[in-house]
Amino acid sequence: MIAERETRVLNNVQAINEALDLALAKDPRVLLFGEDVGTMGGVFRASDGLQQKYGEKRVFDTPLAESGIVGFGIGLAMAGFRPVAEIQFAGFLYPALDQILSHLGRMRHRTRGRFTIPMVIRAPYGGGVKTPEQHADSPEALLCHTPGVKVVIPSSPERAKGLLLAAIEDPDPVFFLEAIKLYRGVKGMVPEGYYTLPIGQARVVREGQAVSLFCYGGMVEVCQKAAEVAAREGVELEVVDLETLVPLDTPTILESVRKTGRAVVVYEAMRTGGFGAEVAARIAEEALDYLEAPILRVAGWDAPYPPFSAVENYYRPDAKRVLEAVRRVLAY
Amino acid sequence: MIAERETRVLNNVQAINEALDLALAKDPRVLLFGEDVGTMGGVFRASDGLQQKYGEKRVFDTPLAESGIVGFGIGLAMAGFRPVAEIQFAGFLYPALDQILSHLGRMRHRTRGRFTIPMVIRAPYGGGVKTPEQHADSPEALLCHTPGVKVVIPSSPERAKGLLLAAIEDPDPVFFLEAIKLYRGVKGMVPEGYYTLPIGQARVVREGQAVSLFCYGGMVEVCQKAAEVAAREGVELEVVDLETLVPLDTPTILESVRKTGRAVVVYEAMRTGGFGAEVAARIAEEALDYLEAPILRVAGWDAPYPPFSAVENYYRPDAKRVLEAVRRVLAY
Amino acid sequence: METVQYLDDTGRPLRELPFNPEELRQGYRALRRARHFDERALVLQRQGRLGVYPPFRGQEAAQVGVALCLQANRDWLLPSYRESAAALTFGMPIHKLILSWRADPAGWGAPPDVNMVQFYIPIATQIPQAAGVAHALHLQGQGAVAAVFIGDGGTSEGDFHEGLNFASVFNVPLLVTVQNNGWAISVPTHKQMRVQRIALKAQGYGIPGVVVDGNDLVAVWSVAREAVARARAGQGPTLIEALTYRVAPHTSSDDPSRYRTEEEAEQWKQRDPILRMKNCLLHLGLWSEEEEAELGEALEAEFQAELALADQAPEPNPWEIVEQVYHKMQPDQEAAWQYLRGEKA
Amino acid sequence: METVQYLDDTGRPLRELPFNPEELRQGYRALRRARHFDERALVLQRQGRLGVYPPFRGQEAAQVGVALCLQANRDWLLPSYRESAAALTFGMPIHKLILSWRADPAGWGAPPDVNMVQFYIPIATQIPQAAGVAHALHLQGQGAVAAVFIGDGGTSEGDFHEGLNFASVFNVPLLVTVQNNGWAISVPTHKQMRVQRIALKAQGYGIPGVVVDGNDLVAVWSVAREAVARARAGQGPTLIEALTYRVAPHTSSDDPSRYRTEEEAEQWKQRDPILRMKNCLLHLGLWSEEEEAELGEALEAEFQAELALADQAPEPNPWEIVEQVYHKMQPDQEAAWQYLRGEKA
Ligand SMILES: Cc1ncc(C[n+]2csc(CCOP(=O)(O)OP(=O)(O)O)c2C)c(N)n1
Ligand SMILES: Cc1ncc(C[n+]2csc(CCOP(=O)(O)OP(=O)(O)O)c2C)c(N)n1
Ligand SMILES: [Mg+2]
Ligand SMILES: [Mg+2]
Repeated sequence: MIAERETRVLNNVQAINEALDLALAKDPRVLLFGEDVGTMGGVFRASDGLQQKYGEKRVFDTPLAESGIVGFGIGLAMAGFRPVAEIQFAGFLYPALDQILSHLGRMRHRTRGRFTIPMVIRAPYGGGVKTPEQHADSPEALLCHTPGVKVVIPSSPERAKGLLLAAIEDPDPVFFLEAIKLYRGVKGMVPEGYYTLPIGQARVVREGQAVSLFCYGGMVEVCQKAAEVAAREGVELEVVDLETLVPLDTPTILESVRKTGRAVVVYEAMRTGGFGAEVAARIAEEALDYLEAPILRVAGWDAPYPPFSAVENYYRPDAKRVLEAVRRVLAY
Repeated sequence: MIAERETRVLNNVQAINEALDLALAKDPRVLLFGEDVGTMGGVFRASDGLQQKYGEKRVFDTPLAESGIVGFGIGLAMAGFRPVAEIQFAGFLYPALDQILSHLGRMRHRTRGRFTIPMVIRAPYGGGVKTPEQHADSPEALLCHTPGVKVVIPSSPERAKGLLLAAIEDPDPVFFLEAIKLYRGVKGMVPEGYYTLPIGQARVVREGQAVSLFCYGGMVEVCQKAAEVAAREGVELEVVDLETLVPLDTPTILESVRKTGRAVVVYEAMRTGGFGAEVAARIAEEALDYLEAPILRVAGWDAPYPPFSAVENYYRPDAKRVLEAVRRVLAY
Repeated sequence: METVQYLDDTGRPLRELPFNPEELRQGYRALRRARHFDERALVLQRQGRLGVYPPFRGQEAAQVGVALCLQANRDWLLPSYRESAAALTFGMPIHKLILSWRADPAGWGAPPDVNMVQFYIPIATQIPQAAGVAHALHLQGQGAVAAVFIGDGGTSEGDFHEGLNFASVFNVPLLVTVQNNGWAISVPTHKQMRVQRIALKAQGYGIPGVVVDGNDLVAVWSVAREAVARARAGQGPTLIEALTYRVAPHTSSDDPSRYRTEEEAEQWKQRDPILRMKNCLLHLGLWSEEEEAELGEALEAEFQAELALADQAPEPNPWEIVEQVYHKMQPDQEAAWQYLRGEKA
Repeated sequence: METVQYLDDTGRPLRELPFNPEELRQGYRALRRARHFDERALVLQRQGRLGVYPPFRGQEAAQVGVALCLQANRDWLLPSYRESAAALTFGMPIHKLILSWRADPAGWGAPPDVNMVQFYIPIATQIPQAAGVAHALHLQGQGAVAAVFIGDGGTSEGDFHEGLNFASVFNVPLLVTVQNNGWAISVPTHKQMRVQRIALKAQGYGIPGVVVDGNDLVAVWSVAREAVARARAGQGPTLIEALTYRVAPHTSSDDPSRYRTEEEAEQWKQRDPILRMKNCLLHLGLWSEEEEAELGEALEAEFQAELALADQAPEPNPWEIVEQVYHKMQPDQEAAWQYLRGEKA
């Protein structure tokens, strides 16, 4: 069905803006808010033009307070709205973690379904564009260790649009993390009109027999680049875009490992305790017999993301480091 | 040296109280504070009698604000003190996560060592004693994914005392999580006087050839119990108390796996994204060839810790569930 | 700041009361009902038939006075653990409250016609949420209001500040009642804040702040009624500081002798809100000891009937642990559910 | 609330100035030095020789006035990203500032005799930390004070509240200066808070709150001097609201035309703090255009010398990423370090 639609080339910000626009048009319960979301249309312009179009009641600026933003959204959601909040950078989710860990994902459970939180929290995350301190953080692992929330990280404009619309329709709280590097760095054909894509499914974005690369968000293009280089040498890498981290599509991961026998997990957050550890642990738990080599992780180092652009590319995994891991598992 | 000292039987709270007392006596820079820490001596009595002994300047109550407590401590530490803060329950660390993630572990890095945070944050954690909502949370994975902090979780009075004194001496921020279940539930011989135990070392607390159980804090007694039951059936389990989660003592973990060929990781936090995933990932990365069975995890379910006592024992791993996993890896 | 008061310490009216006789009698009955619940709950707790229980003895007027102004199926209540009296008066069935403090999930969801969010355990998180609920009510345009409670200690948390700021910026229909009961567990108010009156903080948000004698039902009720009327009329939030005292321990696990004197509690017992209201009614000739006895019996009968209901609730099943985590069970919960049903090896 | 002012909008003294001529000249030079830095920094930024840079044009007096009251090797400064002028005046060498905004780690650590914590990027976290630093200074008993800055937007964060509460409860020697520049990126102050004056918030903490014309160096300086004296004397914290305006964009990446009018900025340019102070000196006969020219040259010479120093700093090495994470490298950092040194396969 989506395949039949007209498509246009959009970048990720445009695709997200379009999804927000369509959601506001479709459902009067949808409200958009956050710091600089209204008049300015967001620091990355994700909500550009939407306040003008839908008015200040539906699209509005909030005070500079992330816990307030999330708590306010929880209240709006409990009382019948469909809040879509923007946190300006994922590294600024931290002041809101109490609301997130204590209530966002627990409200349904602690009220036995009497109150639910159909809320979406969008936040740009990750590095690669020389941002200041804390502006390149990748805190997805913290969110994934929170009961009752979903975590979605798209890697292309088409996916971003459909997944964001699905997230807004979802009856549970969804984190929607958007790789800053891909905002304008990636363009793609995007179907027109309203469509949703399923949350909870991983995608094989490139098939291969040699090694499975598991990745998401900003690391998908890095892995695809690595796969292209490897292909030139005759090595076919399989690239699996996890897309939804929670609930994780374990079957697709296992299927890929069963086929290739080799797994490399790639993420840009700091290595220890990163979400890639969960992926590795699931493979080690359920596909051990198929493994022909250790499960390697290529990740950020156990250090703050370096705000000095000169060396950020040594922190953030790139195709070179992915290929080193690939060589190691192949040589094993 | 410690072996030569007089010992007495203490429970964990008493051991911790003794460590705090000794630290206050030894180093005038040590300050103790938190909610109800002063007059009342803490809700678990960990600082009982210390305000009377050292005065209100050294041991004091703070306003009810965890971000304030941690931020205040960071300031005290930067300016030359050795703050030891208590957060009343680990589930109430959440409001402080911004201070923790943004600064506690990053200050040394972001000032190139000009300012450092020799601070200890103590918090009771975990379940097993029928506490209200959020009072049984185990958020260690969040802390372990924070650059620049150390995370220590003792499992016996002797270890608690020596590790807490080491934490207070440590030039970097240390989280010291104390299993509520063990506060009065476990007693042991504790050497008198001042001694420290090394941070960063795992301990084999029971040797065995069949399966390695990796655990920490409140799960150590659960694993030891499982090992006793298994021993009666002639199966010798090795129990490794990780004790320090960050920096993790990977060599001891790998050595154990190389010996037994089988690993079960046990933790009471929710399974997805728990610290056990990191342990499993490291084994899958560095000891694959020695594995004779999948690495299993026995953990809390992906749901909030149930505050209704009637079923908490179905959430929190017990010897029965550990033994089920042991049987699975042995039958593999 | 002036403290709003209608009754003197013995209960004698200081001036004309802004409620009619039937209202005053209704208010007293609500107070007595709350006290009755608290007393019975403590007994249940001692019998091991309740979990940790946070009593509210001494604070009945502060809670009941606000709840009397609300309609359960229209307005919203976001209480902290201390507000069983507000919950009860608002319309939460007693058996639900018992189950709730039994930590039985059957007690967690308010009935469909009672807009009460389950008691908040982490301190202050309810304030921004209440601002959000109130903003929703405002957008829905039905003149409904939200009411939220917090303690003196709770005002120190960042969420108190952020919530009040959101509430004031969006001018939402919200009552924020701070029960200043002098203590946050063992920490006295003067170590919690330097300011003498919490209501002064309202000035930092550009909203009205009122100090009220929290042990004077008439005073709390009338202040709350005005605030609710203002809120319904679109005039925004109000901060109410109710000066009161927690006569009982912090919770059933607490030992107040570790931090405060018996005399202090004794002094406050003299200002008991129920005694004061009863004396007020007696003074006005609106109440008799016969009615008192009848009321006592009726409350006991009600409580026992509700207790029986609560006791009938089945024990929670282990697999409920992973239910209601998502609207539809996801694979990881499903696997756990299967295990907990004993269907997995 | 009254706004403390010493100079009228053109710079003419409204009353007797509480500083002697040499002080006034020193103050002006500090202002000019700050402006010079800001202008040069923006040029460097446009040349690609600086990272994202947050200019402070228009806010010099609000920062310099406070910093002039502090001693770098005794007192402490905890600035947000906006406070390069305060940092400079406090004693941070220009080359360090350049390196810092170049996001070069060589710029991050203040010299041993300058107690400045690296610019804070997350909003408001510095406030509780400053309370802690100030409490430490108090305990150390040397009469030192801490000074912390925040913006109007920053006051909405919970940490602002928690920090002020701690500061007031522990009565610490702290100056909290809020630079109310009318905007938090694109959000105007009236959407940020309902209250007209941020200094009113001080009443909620029981501490003095002062509103000052933030473009009037004499006013800021004198208010800060009093607050510092109070703090040194053990009389606790002060909240200073400096009314000012960010004439420049939020940062070098911002486009203010998306949210505000050119006229607004133009009006504020008329009240330029440097112009006002210069006019004040000229009016008092304490300054000449010759001195002005000399000062300009001296500042440029200083800047160029410092820039040369900054440019000499070696490029950061990749392995520095994992250095200074712990006092001693731990195994995971060690492994990364080895890899980054290229010594690992
Ligand atoms: C975020 C958080 N921190 C700490 C606690 C532990 N705690 C529970 S009640 C309490 C004191 C609350 O005092 P106050 O707000 O005055 O309310 P009161 O109990 O007096 O009604 C504390 C510290 C908590 N529940 N949540
Ligand atoms: C916790 C946090 N949230 C959001 C941001 C993004 N941000 C940077 S500056 C800014 C506006 C700050 O406004 P204000 O406090 O008035 O200071 P000003 O920039 O005007 O000096 C925002 C929202 C941040 N740095 N930290
Ligand atoms: Mg209280
Ligand atoms: Mg501003």
